[in-house]
Parts: sequence; structure tokens; C-alpha cells
Amino acid sequence: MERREDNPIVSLVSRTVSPFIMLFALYVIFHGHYSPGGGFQGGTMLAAAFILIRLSLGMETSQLQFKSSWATPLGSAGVLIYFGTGLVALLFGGNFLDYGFIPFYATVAENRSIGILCIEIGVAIAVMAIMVSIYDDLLRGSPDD
Amino acid sequence: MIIRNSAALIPLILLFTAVSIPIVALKKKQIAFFMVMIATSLSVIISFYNIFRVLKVGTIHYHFGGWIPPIGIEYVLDPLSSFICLVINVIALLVLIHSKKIIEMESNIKSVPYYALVLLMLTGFNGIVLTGDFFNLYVFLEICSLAMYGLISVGGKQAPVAAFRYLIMGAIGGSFYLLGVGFLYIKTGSLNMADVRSIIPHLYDEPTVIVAISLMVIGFGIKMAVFPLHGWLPDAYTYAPTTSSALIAPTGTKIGAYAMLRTLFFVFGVNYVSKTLHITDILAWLSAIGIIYGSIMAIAQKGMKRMLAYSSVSQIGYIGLGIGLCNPLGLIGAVLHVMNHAIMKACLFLVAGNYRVKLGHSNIFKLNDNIRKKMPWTTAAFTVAALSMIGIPPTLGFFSKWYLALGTIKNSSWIFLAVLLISSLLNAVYFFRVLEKVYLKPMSSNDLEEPNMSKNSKADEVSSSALIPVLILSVALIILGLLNTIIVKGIIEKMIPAGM
Amino acid sequence: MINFFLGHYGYWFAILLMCLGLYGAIMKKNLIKKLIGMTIFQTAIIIFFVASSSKWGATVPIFDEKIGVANTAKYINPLPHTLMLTAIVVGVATMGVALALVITTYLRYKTLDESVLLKRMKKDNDN
Amino acid sequence: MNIQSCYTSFVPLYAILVSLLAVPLIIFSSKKKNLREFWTIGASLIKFGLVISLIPNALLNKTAEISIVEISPGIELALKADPFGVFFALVASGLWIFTSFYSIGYVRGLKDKKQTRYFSYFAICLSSTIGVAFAANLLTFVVFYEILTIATYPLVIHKEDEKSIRAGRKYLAYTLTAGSLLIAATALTYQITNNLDFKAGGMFKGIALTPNMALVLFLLFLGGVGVKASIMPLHSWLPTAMAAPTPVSALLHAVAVVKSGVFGIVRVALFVFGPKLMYELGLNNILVVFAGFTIIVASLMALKQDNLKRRLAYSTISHLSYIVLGTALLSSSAILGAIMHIAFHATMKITLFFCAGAIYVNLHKENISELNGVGKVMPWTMGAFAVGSIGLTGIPPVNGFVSKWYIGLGALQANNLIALIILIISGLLNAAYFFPILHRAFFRSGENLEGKKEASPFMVVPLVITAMLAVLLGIYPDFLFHFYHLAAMVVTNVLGVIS
Repeated sequence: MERREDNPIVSLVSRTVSPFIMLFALYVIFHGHYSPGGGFQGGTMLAAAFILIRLSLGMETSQLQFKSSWATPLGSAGVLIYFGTGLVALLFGGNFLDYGFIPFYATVAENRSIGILCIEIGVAIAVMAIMVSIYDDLLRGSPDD
Repeated sequence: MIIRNSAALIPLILLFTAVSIPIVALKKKQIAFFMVMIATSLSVIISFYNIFRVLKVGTIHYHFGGWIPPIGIEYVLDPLSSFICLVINVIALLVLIHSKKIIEMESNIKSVPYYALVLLMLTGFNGIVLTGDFFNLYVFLEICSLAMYGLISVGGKQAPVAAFRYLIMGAIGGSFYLLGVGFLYIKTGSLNMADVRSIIPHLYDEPTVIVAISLMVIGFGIKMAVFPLHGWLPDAYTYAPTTSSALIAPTGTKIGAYAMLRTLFFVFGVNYVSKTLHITDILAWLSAIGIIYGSIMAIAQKGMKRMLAYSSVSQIGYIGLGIGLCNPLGLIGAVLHVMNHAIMKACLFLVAGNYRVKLGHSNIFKLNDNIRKKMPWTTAAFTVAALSMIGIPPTLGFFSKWYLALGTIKNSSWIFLAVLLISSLLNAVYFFRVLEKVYLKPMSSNDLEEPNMSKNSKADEVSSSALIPVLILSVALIILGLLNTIIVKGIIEKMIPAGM
Repeated sequence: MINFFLGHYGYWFAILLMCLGLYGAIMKKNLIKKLIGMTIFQTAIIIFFVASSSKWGATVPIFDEKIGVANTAKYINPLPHTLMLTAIVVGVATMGVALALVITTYLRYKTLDESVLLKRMKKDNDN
Repeated sequence: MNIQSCYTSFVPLYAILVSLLAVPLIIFSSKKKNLREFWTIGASLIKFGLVISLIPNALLNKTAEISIVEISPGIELALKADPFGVFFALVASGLWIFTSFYSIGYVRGLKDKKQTRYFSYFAICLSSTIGVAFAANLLTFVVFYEILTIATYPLVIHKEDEKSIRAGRKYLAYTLTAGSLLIAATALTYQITNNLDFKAGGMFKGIALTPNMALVLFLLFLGGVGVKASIMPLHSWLPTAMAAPTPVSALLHAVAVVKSGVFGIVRVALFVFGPKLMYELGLNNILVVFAGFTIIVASLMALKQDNLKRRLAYSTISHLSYIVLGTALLSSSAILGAIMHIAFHATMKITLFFCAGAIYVNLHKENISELNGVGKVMPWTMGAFAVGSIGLTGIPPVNGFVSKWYIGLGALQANNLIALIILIISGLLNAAYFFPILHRAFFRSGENLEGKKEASPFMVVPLVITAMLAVLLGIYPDFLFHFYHLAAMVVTNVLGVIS
């Protein structure tokens, strides 16, 4: 099958749609803790936006948007955000992931809210990076051939 | 802070290191190894600390996020979990020390992701052991399985196929378990093991519970590679790189055994699974068949790693048999054999690795007594581990078989006793086959030139980082054998579940 | 009896899918088909969980002022859904790893047919 | 009249550790031959001294006890120097000294390559034999018994040729199977009694044991220890294992290994089951049948062997069953004779093996048909050989007569005429397979013997001493080591408990 990377309709549509997907993804992420949604769902949507660009514009162009080599460190960073939130709670006298102990606000409820938000953001970043990374790795194939 | 959180610290440290490795070691690859060393050493220290603390103050519960179970996820640190934790972490530390040189030699392994995967796998292992929540157990089971697929697939040319087959089996096993959890949840409305334990006696007559327990046992059986669900194991261990098989073989299948033990005896109750459902009987019979089958297949193998893999099938059978006997002595034997087999298998796989380093192969038929002259210490360690495998006193192998034998007699299961005895003879057959080659077969001129072996007859051992773990493991087999009562009385007898 | 069958149609569907998936994972020769079978199997379990938590006349477990907090029977149990979210993530990760393995296998052996693959592997072992 | 009493003493432990500690010394001085052999000799002398130091107390029926470490809940790795243990330890450690000297001559005479391995495994074997002797309970016994099995393997395959490797395989197949049976029997006993300590007169006292269970248990034990004691039909590893170097055959297959097996049978019969239970359940009859069969058949098979060492091996098989037979008769004189035969057969048989080895090293002759005229070239060696053969046939004044006499008396005591007849026939058969050798050596003229001389003094002196020892013990059985008193002590302990 012939590869066509410069189909104007496909590229235009995907370039137009992609930011809106991202925006919606962010909405899903930031409202995850009091309405349906959250890090996983939002992260997947975010990844979908990136993968859409990769699909339509090809690997080389899309590297400008999101470099493949960033994916793994970014995924790790996402997990570290999640982990760090738990660790802060642990350091301030709670159990691991006991957001009530995060010393941002005065009340436990507010702290819990901000804590779960941090978690959702971390999860979203990790999921996004890993989804993109899976896509890239599959596309590239095995490195030894 | 450390004291308060010690129950949860091990998986946290391992996970933290695992995810920071790809960032920290981005520029400098050597850092990865040191991070792994620090993380595993810390987890060994904490494991020791935990076990002493548990023995002093009793079971420790740790509630994640401060949520009280059955709503929140809890970690339970009791004698059983802390003991298995300790075994896993110590073995992992020793194998990883050994891995330093080996990883450098294996060309197709990138050390940074490899070490990250190793730590993820260890996170999974420790998580499975510590968790007191059925679904959390599933998550950790999948984490460690995924890491294991990765670790296996970086081996030789056939490794991805072996890993793929393991993946299919493993994923189906995990799904079976999840389905079992689903059934259990429908009936009990809880995922917390202690909570389920308190509810389940009222539901003993429910078919749903019986279905749940069967599905869970099948799931664990696949992870544990109990006969006839062992199909994935020989290929996976054979084609995996040496370090991976040395990490996975001693610990990976034990995790399945642990989960089985925990679920059957500590959640469903001893009398229920043995007297009412007879699941333990089935397990014992399958294990007995597996013991004989594994030993016979091991005799038929050419490569040392494949031989060891089949021997793993047989040794898992011992653990399954010990669980299936369903009496205190059998349990002692099974738990002691978990430790014993972990030490022996790690030692044997590391020796196979050392041979590969020097010879470029570990084909039994190509071995000759040159290798003993060149690598006297490695070969001596192999001998000790082999003797332990056969069950010669005073090595640990003898004593775990001793307890298992006592257990079979207690149940008057003479066939199992015969199986135990016959299998140790079969073990002797395939290990003395190797020992004979290594000690007695003179080097003939048409033997292949050994690539990494110096030509003179002087000793040419592997480097000390590859040798010391092997020696520690083999010496441990003898010392722990003589001191097994301390472990049995001090720890294992405390983990015998109620009603046994 | 009829009610029993019709009333549990979600479960029957899950069981059907499960059998289908298991058949695919075990019997199919092509590795990709095996993988598809495995994924169907996992999906069946997800459906099973979701079906188990379904409830007529109840709504999503998000606080609704019309229903109130005390009337818990009007909410669906959120736990199975949350669990399945994790299970989906696990499934995706498994599939990612599996696809990577399949691709590597294909690049090395130029086939995805299991019987051919085994033959070629055997040849490698003999060498 | 005799009260058994115990005291804690580290001497039995030291006796085991001495030769074990010698092993690293032997290995690290592998380059310096004299130093290496100094360690061997030193260890053997110290060990012998330690064992001798236990005799006075053993004669007063005071047992030295030491428990080292608990190896299974309720069961300790414990040592106990009771009279019977001291008796066996005395035999093993005493003959180790001679064997050490002899080995030096033998391996040097053959310019053997792997001498270090040889001496170190030898030391390990001795440690485990002493461990078997002093084992205070069945599990300790099993531990040392299995170590002995494994430590002997490298000695059996010492020559590393096809034949000895095959012999090694056969040896392992037999002994490891036996080890498994022994473990099973031990585990079974533990389940029944909850206690594994050897007790003079039996450990099943006061415990209901169904006859079937007792029979199964006894057969398991018999399979376990019977292989090393080479009771027919479990004997065939022993002649094959004669592929080993002669000192190994001498010490291990005439003294340590097979004697551990026989020692095990006596322990099982008298200290596990006890004479009373054996008699009540008729278990001793099983032993009598096996032993009688073995005595006769092994002697007949010895007749047709041409290889000297193989003939000696069959003779060993037959004589081991004397001990079993004596034990099985369960009368006081028979047990006394049986126990004494452990020591006396050892002295005689080791002499014979030493002679065979000396002939092999000196003249490179292995077969009896080649031995014409050897007596004239090697008078000391063949003289000692004559003493040994006369003793085994049971002619005074050599010690073999004494033990046979007591066993015969015991047969009469037990009203067992068949046993007596077996003894008489086997005496004749012994004469039939030993005396032709002497006839060839002394009364026929040999070829190609010009210029040959007696073997090296390292070899001749030990064998002459053991031969003299055999005579001295025949004239005065209590000579130096109180063999008679120790054996009598065992008998009173074992049978005294009954009355």
C-alpha cells in the first residue's frame, strides 16, 4: 500500500481537532475528583490527541510536537508526581497517600481535594506518556533489526 | 516515620527507584546499578527489621491513605508475609550483585530499562506478599508479570516467543483470578482478606464461593506453574538471560505458591478447603505428578538451564504438596522449601551463568573437567547446591524434605512419601550426571575451543562480584540447614493458620 | 427458568465472550489471533464485573441533591467500575507488551504462524 | 547392678571434628606432601586418643553426651558415647591410623595424581563414621550416614576410569535408595514415638505398634541399613566398588562403610526395636533367614572369584552377615559374639586387604591364579595374609575364633540349630576359598619373580601390626582396648533392660 502522509484533508482535520481533544482531556482530568473522569481517562484522551497527530502527519513531523525520547522519562515523572504526593503525606505524619496530611490548606477536606488533584495530574501524565510510547515503540519495531 | 511506615516502605522504595531510574540514569548508565543496589539493600534491611518487629509485637497492619479497611487497602505484615518478603529481597540482592558483570556482557540488554524492570518486578513481588486486599494483589500480580515478560524477552533469539507464550498463559491466569475475585466480591461485598475471612464461614454452602475459589486456584496455579499448568515455564527460563532466570526462578513461582497458601488457608479456612472441597487433595495429587514429571523431564534435557527449569517444575511440586497435605508439618516443609528452593535455584542458575560467561554455553554434554580446574569455587558451590537438591544432610534440602516426609506420614499418604523419596533419587540422577561430567570427564581434543577461557591450566575464576553471591548462597544452604530449627520454631511455627 | 436466563443476559454474554476468548487464545495458530483471544477474554471479565454492579433505577454514584446521601440504594456501587478501570489499564499494558513481543518475533522469524515458528525455533536450538 | 549414667562432654564432638578440621589443612598443604600426610597422621592419632579417653567411663557405663544444635523441633544433633558407640569408634579410628600409613605407601607407590582429594575425603569419611558411631538419635544417625555415603563416592571413583565411574554410579544408586528408605523409616518412627533417641532395649517401649506397622518399619530399616551391610540381595554394589584403590577398599568396604551398615542393623535391632519386640513379632527370624542365606551364598560366590579383591569382597559380605546373624539370634552370647566380630573381622579383613594392595603395588598382580610363589618373595605380607585367613576361617588362636565361638554358643542358647549348621558350613567354605591362596603363595613356584622384594615398609609395617593385633586379640580379647568388656557391657545394657 502506498504511504500518503500529505493528505490535506486528513492533516487539516486532525490538526484542528487535536487541540480540542486536549482541552477536553484537561477538563476530564481536572474534574476527575468530583465528577466522572480522572487521570486515566484524561490521560488516554491526551494521548489520543498526540497519537492522532502522529497518525496523520507522520513520525518525523510529530517529533516537533512530542519527542519519542521524552516519553519514558515523562512517564516516570508522572509516576513520581503521584509518588511524591503520597510521600509528602507520609513525611508530614500520615500514612502513604493520606492526603489529609498535605500541608497546603488549613482543613483536611481542602487538603484531600488538592492531594487527589495532584494524583490525577501525575496519573494523567504517566498514562499519556506511556500510551504515546507504546505507539512509538510498536511503530519503530525492534531496535536490533 | 520509618518505624511507623516500615510495613509499606519496601514496595515504595522499590517503586520509587524503579521510576526514577529512567530519569536519573538518562545520562550516566552506571548510576542505574548503584541505585538498584541501594534500593535492594534498603529493602533487605527493612525486611530484617520487619521480621524482628513482627516477632516482637505481632501482626502489623498498615492502612494506605489512612482509610480503614474494608474500604481502604491494607498491608498486613505477619510472620508468613515478612518471612517470604525477606527471602525474596535477600535472593534478589545477591542475584543483582552477580548481575553487574553479566549484564555488561549480554549485548542485547540495555542496562537502564532492564534494572527499572527488575525493580518493578520486585515491587510486584513484595506487594503481592504484603497486601491484604484481593484486588491489590491482582494489580501487583500483573505488575510483576509484565515486568517478567520484559525481563524474559531480552534473552536470546527465541526469548520473545517464550515470553509471548508466558504472557498469554499469565494473562489468562491473571484473568481467572480476577474472575474469582469478582465472584467473591458479588457474594461477600468485600475485597479485604481479613474481612472476607470473617464473612466467608456464613457462605460455605454457596456454589458461587466454590466457583470463586476454583477460579482463584486455577489462576494461582498458572502463576505458580503447578502441573499441568506449567507449560510456559521451561521455555521462559531457558531462553531468558541468565540474570533474569536467576531472578525469576527462585522467586517468581514462589509468589504464586504464597498467594495460593494465603488465599486457601488464611481466607477460606483450612477445614473448608481440605475437608469440604478437597481442593488441597487435588493440589497434592497434581503436585505429586508434577514432582515426578519434572524430575524425569529434567533427566532428558541437554542444556543446563532447561534442566534447571524442569527441576523447578518438580520443586514447585514439593511446595504444592506441602500445601496440599494441609497439616502443620507439611506447611513447615512447604515454607521451608520456599526458602530452600529459592537459595538452591538462585545458586544453580548463577553457576549456570558463570559457566556461560566462561564457556559461552552451558550444555551438559560439552562440560568437562577442565571447567572444574578453571573454576573450582563455582563448581564447589554447584556441588553443594546439587547435594541440597538431592536432599543430603546437613544441607537445607534434606530438612525441607524431612518435614514434608513427616507431613505425608502424618496424613498416612504413603504414595506421597514414596513420591518424595523417588524424586530425590531422580534428582540425584540428573545432578550426578552433571557432576560426573564436571569432575571426571577429561577434556578431549575435539571439544570446542572455549572462547573466554585462558589456555593455561591455572585457575581462572569469574570476577569476585559474580563469585561471592554464589558462595554465600551455597554456604547458606549448609548453615541454614543446621540451624533450620531456629527458623522453624521462631518463625514458621508462628504462621500456622488456625484450624490446622 | 426463562426469567433466570433472560434476567442474567449480561452474564451469559460475558460467559460467551469468555469462551470465545479462551478458544482464540488456546486454539488459534496465529500469534495475533491468540492475542485477540486473550484480549476478548479480559474484556469479558470487565463486562462481567460491570454487569455485576448494574442496578435498575439507580444512578451514577455522584452526589445528587435530589436523592441525597442517605438513600444509598439509589446509587450504583462504584467499586467494580473503579476496579475495572485498573483492569483496563493492566489490559492495555499487557497488550502493549504482547504486541511488542509479536513484532520482535515477526522481525526475527518472519512468521506469526505458531507451527512454522516452532519449527524454526527448533532449528535454532539444534544449531 | 549396672546403672547407666550420663555426663556432658565435648570429647565425642572433638573426635568428629578432628578429622574434619584436618581437611582444610590437607587441602592447603597440597603442594607439600610430607606436611599433608603429617596432618592426616596427626588427626588420626588425636582422634584415636580421644576415643580411647572415652573407654574408662564407658566401662563404668557412664556415657558422654553432647547435643550440638537442634535440627528439627524436639530432635537435636546429639552425640552419645555409649559402650557400643565407643566400641565401633574405637575400631574405626584405630584402623584409620594403620590405613593412613598404608595409604601413604600405596598412593606414593603408584604415583597417584589426586592424592590431596584422596586424603581429604578419607578424613571426611572417618568423621562421618565416628558420627555414625556416636549418634545419639536416629536423625543424627541418618545425617552422618548420608554424609558418609556422599563422602565415599569420590573415593570409589578415585581411579576415574570407565570401570570405577560405573562402580560409582552403582554405589550411589544403591546407597542413595537405601538412604531414602532410611529417611522414610526414621520419619515413620518419629511419627509413632515422637522421640528418636536410641534406647538400649528399644524405643517402642510402652507404645502400641501393630505387627503390620512393625513389619513395614523393620523392612524399611532393613532396606536402609541393609544395603551398606550388603545383605543379599542388596550386596552387588560391594564387589563392583572394589574398583577403588585398595586402602579405600580396606578401610571403607571392610571397616567403615559396611561396618556402619552392620552397626546400623545392630542399632536398629537392639536399640530401636529392642530384643523383646523383635522376638515377640518374629522380626529376628527375617534377619536370620537373610543372614544365613547371605553367609552361605556369598561364601559360595567367593569360591569362584579369581580376582583377589573380589574374593575378599564376597568374604566380607559373608562375614558381615555373621554379625547380623549373631544379632538376630538375640541370645546374650550371640550378641556378644556379633559385636566382637565387628572389631575382629575388621582387624582380620583389613590385614587381608592390605596384603592384596601390597601385592598389587609391588607386583602388579590382582588375580589369584597369578599368585604362585609370592609367599617366598613377600614373606611378611603373605604371613600376615595367612594369619588373616586362618582367623576368618575360625581357627584359634586368631581372634576370629573367639567371636565365632560366642556366636555358636549363642545359637545353642537360642536353640537355633540351623544357625549353628550355617556357621559350621561357612567355616568350611571359608577354608575352601582362603587356603588355596595360601597354597599357591607358599607351595608353588612362581615365574617372573626374580629381583622382586618385599613391599615398602609403609605398607608392610601396618599389615604386620594388624595381623599381630588379630592374634593378640584372639589370645586375650580384652587386650588394651577392652573389646570384650565393652561388648559385654552392651549386652547387659540391652538385655538387662528386659529383665
